[in-house]
Amino acid sequence: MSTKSRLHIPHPSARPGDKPDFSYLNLAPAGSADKPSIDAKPRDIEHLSMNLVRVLDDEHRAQGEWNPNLDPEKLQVGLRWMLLTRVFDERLWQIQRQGKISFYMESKGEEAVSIAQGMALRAGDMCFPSYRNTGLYLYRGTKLVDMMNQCLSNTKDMCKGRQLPVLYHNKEANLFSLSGNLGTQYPHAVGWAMASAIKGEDHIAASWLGDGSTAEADFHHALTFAAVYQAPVILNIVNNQWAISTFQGFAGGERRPFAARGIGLGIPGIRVDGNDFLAVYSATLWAADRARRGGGPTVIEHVTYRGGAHSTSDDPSKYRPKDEWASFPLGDPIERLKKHLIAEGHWSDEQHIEVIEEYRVKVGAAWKEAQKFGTMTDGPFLDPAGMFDDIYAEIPEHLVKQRQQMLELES
Amino acid sequence: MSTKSRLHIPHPSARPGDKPDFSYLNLAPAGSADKPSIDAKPRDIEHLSMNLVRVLDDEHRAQGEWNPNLDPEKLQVGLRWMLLTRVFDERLWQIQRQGKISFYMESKGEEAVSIAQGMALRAGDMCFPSYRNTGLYLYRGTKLVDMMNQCLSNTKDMCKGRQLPVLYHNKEANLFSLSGNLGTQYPHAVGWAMASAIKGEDHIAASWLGDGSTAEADFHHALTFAAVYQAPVILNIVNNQWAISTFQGFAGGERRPFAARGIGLGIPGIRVDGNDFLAVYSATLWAADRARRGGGPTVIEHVTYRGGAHSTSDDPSKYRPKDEWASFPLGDPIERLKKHLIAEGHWSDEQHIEVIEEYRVKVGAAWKEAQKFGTMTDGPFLDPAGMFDDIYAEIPEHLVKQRQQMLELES
Amino acid sequence: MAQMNMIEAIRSALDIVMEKDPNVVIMGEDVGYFGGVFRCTDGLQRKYGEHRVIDAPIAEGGIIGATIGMGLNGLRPVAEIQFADYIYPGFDQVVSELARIRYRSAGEFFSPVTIRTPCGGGIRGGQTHSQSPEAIFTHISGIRVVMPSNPYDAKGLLISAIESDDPVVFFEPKRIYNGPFDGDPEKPAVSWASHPKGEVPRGYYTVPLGSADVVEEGSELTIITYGTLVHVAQAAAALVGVNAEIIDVRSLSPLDTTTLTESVKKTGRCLIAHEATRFSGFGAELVATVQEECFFHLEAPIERVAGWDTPYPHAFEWQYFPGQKRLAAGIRKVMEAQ
Amino acid sequence: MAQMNMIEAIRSALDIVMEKDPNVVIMGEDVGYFGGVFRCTDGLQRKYGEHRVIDAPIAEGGIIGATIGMGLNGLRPVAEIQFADYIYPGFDQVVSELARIRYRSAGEFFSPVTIRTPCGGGIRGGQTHSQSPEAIFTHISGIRVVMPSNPYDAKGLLISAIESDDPVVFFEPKRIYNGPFDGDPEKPAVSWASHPKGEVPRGYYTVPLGSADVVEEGSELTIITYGTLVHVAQAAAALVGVNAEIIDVRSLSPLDTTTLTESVKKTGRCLIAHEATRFSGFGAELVATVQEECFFHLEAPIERVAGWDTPYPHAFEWQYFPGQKRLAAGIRKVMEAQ
Ligand SMILES: Cc1ncc(C[n+]2csc(CCOP(=O)(O)OP(=O)(O)O)c2C)c(N)n1
Ligand SMILES: Cc1ncc(C[n+]2csc(CCOP(=O)(O)OP(=O)(O)O)c2C)c(N)n1
Ligand SMILES: [Mg+2]
Ligand SMILES: [Mg+2]
Repeated sequence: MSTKSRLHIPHPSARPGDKPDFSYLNLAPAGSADKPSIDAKPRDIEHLSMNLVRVLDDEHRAQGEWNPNLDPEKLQVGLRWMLLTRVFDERLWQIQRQGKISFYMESKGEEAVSIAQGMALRAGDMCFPSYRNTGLYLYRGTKLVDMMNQCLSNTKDMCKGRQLPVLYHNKEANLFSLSGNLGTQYPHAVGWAMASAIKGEDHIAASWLGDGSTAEADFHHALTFAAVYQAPVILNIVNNQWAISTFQGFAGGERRPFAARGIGLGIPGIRVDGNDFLAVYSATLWAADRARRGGGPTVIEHVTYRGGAHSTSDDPSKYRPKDEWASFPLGDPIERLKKHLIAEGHWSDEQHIEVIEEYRVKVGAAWKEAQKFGTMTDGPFLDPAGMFDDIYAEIPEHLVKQRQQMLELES
Repeated sequence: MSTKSRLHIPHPSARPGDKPDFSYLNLAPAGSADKPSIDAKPRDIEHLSMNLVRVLDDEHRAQGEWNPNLDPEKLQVGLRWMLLTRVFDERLWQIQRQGKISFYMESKGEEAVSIAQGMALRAGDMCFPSYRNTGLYLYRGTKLVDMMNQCLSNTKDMCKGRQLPVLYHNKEANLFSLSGNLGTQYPHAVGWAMASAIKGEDHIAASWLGDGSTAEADFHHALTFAAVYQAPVILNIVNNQWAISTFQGFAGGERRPFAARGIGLGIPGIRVDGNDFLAVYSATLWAADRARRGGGPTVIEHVTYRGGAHSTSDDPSKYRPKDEWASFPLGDPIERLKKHLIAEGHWSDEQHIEVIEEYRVKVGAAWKEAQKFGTMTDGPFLDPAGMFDDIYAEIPEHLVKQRQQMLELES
Repeated sequence: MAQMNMIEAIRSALDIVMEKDPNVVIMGEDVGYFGGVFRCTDGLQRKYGEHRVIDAPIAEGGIIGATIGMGLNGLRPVAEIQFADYIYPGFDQVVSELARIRYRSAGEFFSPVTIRTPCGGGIRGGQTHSQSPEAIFTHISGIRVVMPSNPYDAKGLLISAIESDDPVVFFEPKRIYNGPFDGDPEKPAVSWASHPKGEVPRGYYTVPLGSADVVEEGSELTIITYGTLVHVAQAAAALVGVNAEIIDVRSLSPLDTTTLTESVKKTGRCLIAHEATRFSGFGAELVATVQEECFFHLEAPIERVAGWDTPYPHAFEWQYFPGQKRLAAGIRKVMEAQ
Repeated sequence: MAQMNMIEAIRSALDIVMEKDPNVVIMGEDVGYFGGVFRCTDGLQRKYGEHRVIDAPIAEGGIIGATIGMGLNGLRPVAEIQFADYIYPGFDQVVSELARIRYRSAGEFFSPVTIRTPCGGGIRGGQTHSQSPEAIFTHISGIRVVMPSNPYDAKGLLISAIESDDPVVFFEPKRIYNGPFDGDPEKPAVSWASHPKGEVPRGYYTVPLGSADVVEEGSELTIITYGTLVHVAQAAAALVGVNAEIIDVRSLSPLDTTTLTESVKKTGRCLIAHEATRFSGFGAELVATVQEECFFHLEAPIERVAGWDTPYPHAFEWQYFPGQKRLAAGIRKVMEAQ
């Protein structure tokens, strides 16, 4: 075999020990992207997939056409939910480290995606999230204690002990059940949206997946079906630069932004500063309005950074610089919205610390409450007989028999 | 359920009884497309995926930068191979209608794709064709009688009776084995090309699939892997407007040409007049050179028309106008090259008829020959014992036993 | 009552359910304007519109994924996969999603998709148009697997499948679409008109999921089979001249174990037959179940007759196919063993 | 000789084969720079370069499809699928292509891909990180299916798999990556260092594909099993105090029928155990094969002990897992039956 390989291998800009380098991100200044009307032809707005929708500038002021001009109260609400998400994540991470839950995944650094989008969508819109949309579950009203019960697989677990921690669902709140399989929810969102269109309703669907997951077949199926039937759906790609240990270049992100993935099918793409609450909100509202008025699907790429480890099973110091997040040019979505509100005179550092404190207490109280319903080590425990339910609408004979056998063995 | 559905359903421009209408094809005049250098950046040549590379104009003259300036002799060779393909197809179709083979698929109207590309590639380049690349198998030297033996599943069948007619292969000629499953060969081509790059060789790979098949997962996988590793591969999409009964709009072709499918991944796309031998040749050479010099993959969309039925099992008069092909603005690739050669003074109607006659005789003789090795109804017959071979490198015990049982039952 | 072949029976089932429930939609390759390559949906788009009988992109994974989403939004989708050989690109959506949604969401979400797909040999389709992959699906808890053997059952089971809140993979043996086939390739094809189960009520009726059918009562031997082989088994039993009890499994999963084991307990001998390849085929589960329950009643080893462990070769359909001769040999072997 | 756990043994196999044959390449998610989420490829990219140990996009179908193409071009690829639960998106490429290329091209083309994938429970991974889908693959003719139960076999079998011109799906029971597990969740984990099969030659050796291993000789009962359950079976037999012959199938397909049936003919009783769900699990084929060959030697019905026909629930790993108690109950049942 010849030794001169010509295979291109993507390389992250920095590995452990290197200086973080985000020069590969093509960042536009805040306010520079134009905002087309929602009935613009995909062909005429292709540049939005290459550009970057940003509202908050370096002085923390809102700029340009995409400024959603939200009331300060609404922004405070957003900030609070992001903070709650962060506090919740921190606590649950800690709880996992103490061995009280088996596993956890946090969304640190990506809170704006869940909260700003949650606020821009309507309650009747159906969400098909990924495991990094914790904020969405919170914002749409899933109780802290219910989320914790799920992570504990305890007697009040919404999943009846069947799912890994964080794989929540909330039917009432139109939040689909999370899957461990990457990307599988994307075509569901499209099918749901198609059904909405078939029924003549104006609900839309939205789904989320990571940069890495765009390589999966379901991504392609979802985009194709969405384009063919002009399904009213928002297809979010949360580009947090990493997929476990692999840099987004391994998902094909080196040459074109992920937002451009649909343009070959005629699906408009918006590349948005995913850590800019205002920009995310605004882009989502645009895509939602477009979809609702029959304009079909939009791909939104959120440029963000996975602030933490992939999961509690991961150790990112093995494959990326420890301080990479600190150097991320789009910063931290919470800090940015906080500074914006402070700059506008609608928030203060004191308030901020207070709210965090308030949430710590709240989360702590919820944790106390949750433990009452059982933990991995202490009862009450879920009845294992339940593991045979819900496989079919009604339990069939062979499972009745197996349940019987299991109970006999356990007793 | 509300009755007002907002689901978009693609519609072909004409159904049986309607007047054919190809106004949806965005046709550029011959010679209008610019020809970039092979090291052009994908971003700078995106327009090639929207435009249309055409060389032959309405007066049958070669125009513009993409004119490959081929010797008349070479063009005659191309014309002859296209004619042979057509004559072969016609005869085999007839043979199927007579009940002598079980099934057939012709490539009528798409011969330029196989022959011009076959000629533009090098012998060491590996091809992963679709079932509509009959010309490629012929051009690369598969004997007529061998192709017929395959269609007959007879004692000389290269597939030993295992495959449906037309699912040929030719290892020596670097033609991969055809699959009944759509699109599965696409990632193979990419993997083959990656191996070539790994080994530092300059062979490239090429693959073909139809407009309809672009919706399959393998299409996405192939494009993604090709983009990530910059594999030296040409990914051809043969857009013949139909996928059995469904119009290419059902594969997402309504809003953007298929050539644009890779641009979101940074893969350049060339939309080419698939019935223009010169244009196809030229685009292929460009992409092959680019790949060979380390420039990575290219998507080529061939705009053509499926002149015949999908297969012998199909009746297109049920779903499209009978005379649609006759109205196809890009005509018939054979007629067009013929007229070009005649216009240039290198061919004549007489010669043309003569060659057809010669090929009819040749094909007829091959058919006579082939039948000697057995037909569906007349021996010699393949030994059914062979059905247990080649499942594994060596036949395992259980298959020896099953073979034994089968032979006992058959005797 | 009307005379229907299996295609007509399936079409009639679809028609009736669509008429009855506006939430039923059909999606698949070539199912709409064209009416399906096997004509099972012929006329339905004209009757119910393009928004209920939907031509799909060629992406089996997409079809299954999208119909799951529709089902989550209150529709009751019927997906057609053109050939069972092409269901594999959608396999992940079936196993990881369709089969699991109800379970993982503790009953909150479910999607009642029915996947129809023609299986088995019979059109000289070679290795990629002849497969019978049902065994694979029976290993997946959370989906129902059904395969009818005649027009009457096809219609009744399909209506049940679509109306069921469980996902169903519904295999249609294409060899018997137009008429029963007794396994002798030399004989001319017969039509369903001559078969009692070709008499099909025009209106609504159901055949329950999860119940096997005793096609012929007998005392000497139980033949457990399904799909095309039901007819072959009948012919082979007649050929050998054995008084066989022939059971059509119909619902492969969940399985009606009782009907099977009661019969074997009575006859003491058992042959299991299917067209799919033998190794780890569904016959293996049937053998395992029967021997577990009926061991002390068995007078001979349970015999399996199945497709060989090879792909389905174009030239050797008849050598591959477990026809009368092979079944007859199997029957003799079971009858002679002692 | 060295002490190795199963991860180290697998890594050693890869290292040795890569050293020996420059055509061996590895491709998978996180396998390169990072060395794999289970560390099986740790250090190999540093040693053999980025062009031989290749990080892949997250597309299992793409990984299998691309490695097939590499194999067609003379390389000998080892694909890693991060969890067996995620092999389904690549299922079509395995069934329709990898398994069939040699057959359909009458031996002209083949692609010797080995697919490694961790399976089974053991990391509290819930229903999507715990599956054992081996049965499904055993139904596909043209691929070999292997599952080792210890470091020695893992290395020897993996070398054989990679060197084989047949495609192999190589399942690695993740529960025993770090040490044998006897099925009692209450006991502390042991390490391979205490197990004779944790002694692994540093260099090249092979364990042949297609041969089962008699782990323990015995006379009263044959236990046929593989993977993690080999160890559970040993413990359960000891618990019951039965003189069991324990067979580790190792190569599930093609299957070493002789070793299995000879043992059952000798003992007259048989228990079959696996972690995968029971219905249409590989145990069904084992039962069917054994009863076909050994019927007249059997003194009791063959008993299957397996995972329940449910997904693998996060909270109930231990109720789902066929542990010592369940196997012991199965053994008693087989021993008491008459
Ligand atoms: C089908 C499938 N393949 C592989 C995995 C294992 N896995 C879990 S998360 C992950 C990385 C996903 O990266 P990305 O899509 O970028 O999402 P992120 O974690 O960055 O939010 C992988 C490979 C999986 N869960 N499902
Ligand atoms: C995976 C798969 N799904 C479905 C089919 C059935 N089928 C065979 S050809 C065909 C249409 C293909 O259309 P296109 O890709 O445009 O190619 P063309 O026939 O027009 O050349 C279909 C649906 C198949 N062979 N494989
Ligand atoms: Mg990511
Ligand atoms: Mg086509």
